[in-house]
Amino acid sequence: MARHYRLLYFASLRDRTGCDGETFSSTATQPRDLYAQVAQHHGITLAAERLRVAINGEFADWNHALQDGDEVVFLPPVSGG
Amino acid sequence: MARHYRLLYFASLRDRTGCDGETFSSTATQPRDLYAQVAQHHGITLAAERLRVAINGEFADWNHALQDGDEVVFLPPVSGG
Amino acid sequence: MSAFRLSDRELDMRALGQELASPSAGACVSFEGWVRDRNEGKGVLQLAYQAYAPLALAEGERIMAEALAQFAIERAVCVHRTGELRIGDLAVWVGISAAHRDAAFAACRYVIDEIKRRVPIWKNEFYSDGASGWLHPDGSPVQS
Amino acid sequence: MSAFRLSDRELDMRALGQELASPSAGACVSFEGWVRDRNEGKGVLQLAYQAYAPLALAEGERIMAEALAQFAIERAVCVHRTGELRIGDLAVWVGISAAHRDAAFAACRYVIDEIKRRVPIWKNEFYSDGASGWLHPDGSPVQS
Repeated sequence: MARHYRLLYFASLRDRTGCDGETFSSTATQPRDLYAQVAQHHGITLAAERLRVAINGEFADWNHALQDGDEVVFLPPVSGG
Repeated sequence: MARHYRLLYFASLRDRTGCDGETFSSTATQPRDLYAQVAQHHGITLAAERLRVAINGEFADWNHALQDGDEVVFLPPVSGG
Repeated sequence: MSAFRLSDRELDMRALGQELASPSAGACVSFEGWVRDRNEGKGVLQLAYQAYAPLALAEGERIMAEALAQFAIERAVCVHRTGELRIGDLAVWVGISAAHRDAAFAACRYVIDEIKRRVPIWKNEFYSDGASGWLHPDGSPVQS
Repeated sequence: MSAFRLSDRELDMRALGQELASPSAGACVSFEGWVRDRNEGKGVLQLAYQAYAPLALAEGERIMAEALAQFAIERAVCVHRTGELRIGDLAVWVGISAAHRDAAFAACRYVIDEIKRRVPIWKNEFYSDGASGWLHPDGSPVQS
């Protein structure tokens, strides 16, 4: 059964998707599978190995068990400072 | 024949001698001998090895050949910063 | 006030510096990151920073706590700009006060290095040739 | 203006900071030496700096030239106070701007270390027990 995840996009992923955030329906239960679907949907070529993932405002593992309604953010390599 | 050197005192040497500077008559021709005389005259116990010497505003060797009228400064260990 | 903050307005270094004051501190080391007019050989006109604010604040605060735990320092403050900046603008400020300078230098370096490595903030440079691009930490462009 | 200066008045950090500005500089590291309220376990009320000015200026300027030659930096400024200072007063300020932070940190550290080691400036601390004393670079008292 599909779940609904809240996705936020930053930097190059925001440019690519054309949006700050969206609700994404998916059968994925881990960030790894969710990213594969999101990347395919939006034509993102950035490999997951280049990204980190955050769930509900904290860094998380790619095989973390997602819950319906989670806020999931795929973080491009940072460049602050 | 005695020469006249212009001596300036700083920090602990100024406290010990009780003056900022003085003209000192001496037969010494090198800072090493001059310091021995000055130390004896003023009761300074600080060893020459703890000091540096400056002549006419530049660091110099203890065996530099002094000229009549030179400004000679015996520099206690510095503590700026 | 939190030790790590984000700001969408010009930073007031005088006010920030006063947060570091301590009668037992003898050394203060500060780092300022300014917007440069070039990067990797390309002319830069301006840039913009985006932050994932909740996580940036949490991770930034962790870094400050690490610095306070690892080094003999008294106060530590870091503020990072967001939004659009021009050449010469202050993008990030780190200030550390300590009894002695060894710890102040080491902690200041630690904070800026970790901020650049771990905090979810992204820099978009706008070049004089009309292009723009998001950057990796090493200054090279991100291809998404 | 000379890169190394002595001042018998309160330092204006804002004006000093502006001397470091450069459109190609991305990093600025500054060191502030403040008067602490204690040293070697003794309470300090105030202190005074004496300098042998002609040699201090010449040696300070040599140190700044060494920093500019040895590190990839853009601007370097150092000002040291003379006269009487109170707790919390700024005694010495070093500011370095550079394209990148490695050089700025290294040069700032080099300058303050060499200033403290080589420049003929002496600190006299006045203690809360009524004593006072001239200090060695390691903070221990000088016996003359």
